[in-house]
Amino acid sequence: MTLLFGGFGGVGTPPTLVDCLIESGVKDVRLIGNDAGFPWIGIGKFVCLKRAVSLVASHIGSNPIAGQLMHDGELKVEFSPQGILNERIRSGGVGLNGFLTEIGKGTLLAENKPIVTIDGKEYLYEAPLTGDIGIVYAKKADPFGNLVFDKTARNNNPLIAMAAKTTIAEVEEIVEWGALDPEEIIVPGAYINYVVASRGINWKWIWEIRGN
Amino acid sequence: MTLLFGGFGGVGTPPTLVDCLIESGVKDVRLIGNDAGFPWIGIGKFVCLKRAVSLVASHIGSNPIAGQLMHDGELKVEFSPQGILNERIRSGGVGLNGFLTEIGKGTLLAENKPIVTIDGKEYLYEAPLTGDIGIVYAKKADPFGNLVFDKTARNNNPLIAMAAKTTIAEVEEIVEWGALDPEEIIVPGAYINYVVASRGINWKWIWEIRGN
Amino acid sequence: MGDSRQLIAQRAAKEIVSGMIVNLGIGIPSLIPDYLDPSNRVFFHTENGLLGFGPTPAENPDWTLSNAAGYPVSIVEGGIYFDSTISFGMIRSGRIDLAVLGSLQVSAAGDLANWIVPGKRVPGVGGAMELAYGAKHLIALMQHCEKNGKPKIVRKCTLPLTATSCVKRVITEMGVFDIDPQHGLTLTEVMPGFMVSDLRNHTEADFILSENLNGENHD
Amino acid sequence: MGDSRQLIAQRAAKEIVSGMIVNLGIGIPSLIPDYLDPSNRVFFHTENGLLGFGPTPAENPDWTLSNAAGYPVSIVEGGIYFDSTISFGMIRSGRIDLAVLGSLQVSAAGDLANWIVPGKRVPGVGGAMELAYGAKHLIALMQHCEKNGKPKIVRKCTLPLTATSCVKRVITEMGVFDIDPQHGLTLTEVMPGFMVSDLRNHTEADFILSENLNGENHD
Repeated sequence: MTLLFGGFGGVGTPPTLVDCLIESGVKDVRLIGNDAGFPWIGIGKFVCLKRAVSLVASHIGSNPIAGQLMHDGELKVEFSPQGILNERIRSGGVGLNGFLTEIGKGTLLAENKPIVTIDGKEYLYEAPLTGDIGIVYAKKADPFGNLVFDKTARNNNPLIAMAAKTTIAEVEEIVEWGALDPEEIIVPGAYINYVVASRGINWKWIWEIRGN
Repeated sequence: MTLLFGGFGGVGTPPTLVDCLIESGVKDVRLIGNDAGFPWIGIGKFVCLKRAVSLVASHIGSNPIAGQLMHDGELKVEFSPQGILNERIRSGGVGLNGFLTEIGKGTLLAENKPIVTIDGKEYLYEAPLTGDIGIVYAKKADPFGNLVFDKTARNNNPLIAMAAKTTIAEVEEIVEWGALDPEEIIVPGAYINYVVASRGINWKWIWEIRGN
Repeated sequence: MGDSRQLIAQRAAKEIVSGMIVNLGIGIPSLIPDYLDPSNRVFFHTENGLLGFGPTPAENPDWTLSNAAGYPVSIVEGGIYFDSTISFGMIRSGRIDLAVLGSLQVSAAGDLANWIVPGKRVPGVGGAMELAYGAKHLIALMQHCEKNGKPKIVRKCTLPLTATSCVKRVITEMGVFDIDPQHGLTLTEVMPGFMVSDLRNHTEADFILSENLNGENHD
Repeated sequence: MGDSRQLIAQRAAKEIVSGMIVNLGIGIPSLIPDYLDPSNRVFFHTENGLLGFGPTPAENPDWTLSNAAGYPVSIVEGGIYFDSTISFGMIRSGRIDLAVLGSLQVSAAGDLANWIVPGKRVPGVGGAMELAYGAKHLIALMQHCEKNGKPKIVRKCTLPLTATSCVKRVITEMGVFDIDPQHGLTLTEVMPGFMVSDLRNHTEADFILSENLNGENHD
């Protein structure tokens, strides 16, 4: 199973759905998301259980255990520049077949990537990313699954929501038909298959532990 | 000069800026936008003056004069499927170098387009579009140029706003710093160079003439 | 014939059930909403950037709330505005349950031609190619023949294609056909007043008869 | 040396003027805001999806309002939230006036290495490659030498690159260098307490002296 997860350093990663994932016993999961969270935050909790076989991410700096698993060959990590990763997920989500970019040319991350020449100039080809299941976190959903987000907890959630075959949204509040302003909805319900109520954040943030 | 214009059938095309364009006397303009408007609506007013040399659009069906100019060789028209056109503008606006798609394969619109083969499968390459000047229409702007839109008058304006070197937003209302909800802003002011107050729609819509 | 257009729209309306996300093309498909049960919760999608539009308001139409043809509409509860990239992302990635498009020709293999008549009409393709590519289910509506009597359901399209192998069902004033890769073109319904022989006479492509076809229409 | 980091940040703060859109990387660049005049209207961009963030609130920090490092911030008037594709679209398309990044090595040609030390730290690249590619102006901050004294301004980077020919200015606790394709590496300022000879001794790459360089620092 390929699982796309929303969130940036755990902010915007759905805590209740991560716990469901852990409780489900699922393993051999191919993960796609911005990062590996922290060992006790976000997707990090799942990664540390060694139940992911691979991760496509922009960095794993905040989760040293993920780094150790990668080093030990227990977790295959593919690094993608952060914005390129977001665009690859978006490309899958909007039904396109990848894109060309100069970002990463001449670096380690260009290795194994197809080179496409257009008008005599070379670009890297970046493949679209999609998944079987997408888990996202939002502030509110209506019964159609329309989503609004909360400040920077939006981050990559709108892209993740579009790119999975089946998307589950964990929300702080489920509201009635017509309760959301149609102008401020970020993700149309057409992309959302299930909505679940959040049980709330059940971890301490790094700044709660270390101070600001 | 390449000019990108927002709007869909004239809805969301900035009326005051189109008049400025006409009054400016500029000619030999390369236009990029969804369509050719109607002869008396939106960009159509400018197109009918024969001051555009080319147009990239998804259709010109609502402007028979544009069709005649194309037929007479006075306006070079490149048709792009509507969503592909939007993505080409977006690709330019977000600093990517075009994308691959299957849309249009095996059709007239695939002619002259580069074919890129990835994993044995052929895709059309769609080039990014950018422009010197972009003109968009929005409901409100604050002094930074943050924009909010009005219902379906949003359409392709957010993409156009990102894809031009210099973008001018025509708005119904200019509001104070802090007057816009940061959650509902659609286009960040970072993309907007100038804001002008609209003098309002100065044409009759087709449904006002023909009835609904 | 205005009447046959209404008949086609009325029949096509039966394809739409509550909960669906539907895109209706210009021409005959735009007549469909008149034949729908208003109690159904159907989300109509329009390319310019709205999912969940309702009828034209009786009073005070608003130019900033319009469909892809530029005519005023309303928005239903749960409807959403978005920009054109989201609108087409939704189409290409298969979030449109049903697209109903007007058509110029449909081939037995489901190829669709509906955007250009060379030398005559060159309006441009609009969103048709993407709807043909991305909609989960695509129904083509058209009058069975051209004004000069020439069949429009053909072995191979002579007009430039919109997309290949995309049409799943064709509805005309004479009948309903399904198209699938295994069985090809299959006549599934004969419209009132017509016989299978009429369809044979006015359809260029070969077709088989559905087992479920009402016997009374056989000759 | 905490002190030299603060000195670098203090000097770098002078690069930021009112009206700029600025992205500050992690490490030394994150210390810069302490040295800015708060009356300046600077829009700070953070990759996770916010343009216009302000200081950490003194009370009631909000986990849904944070910077790319996950720490709480505030939002200024005119600030905007957006998704990560808009965030990086802004970067790649040149809407960031200035990016200030921490660095491991910078070459005389402006090549930047700041994301990986093979065999040691493999945190991943984050947004550095795109900032290096897209920002209108890129300043690299670093302590002049490694702990073992090895120079970090080098002829050719030995660490894996983030991007080539992207750094326009380098600020260390010893001096400020400009890099441009025509003149290469140019020393433009010597920091208090150092002489040009100190910089010659601790810089691997060759450099020329700016005409505007303050004479008193010459040996």
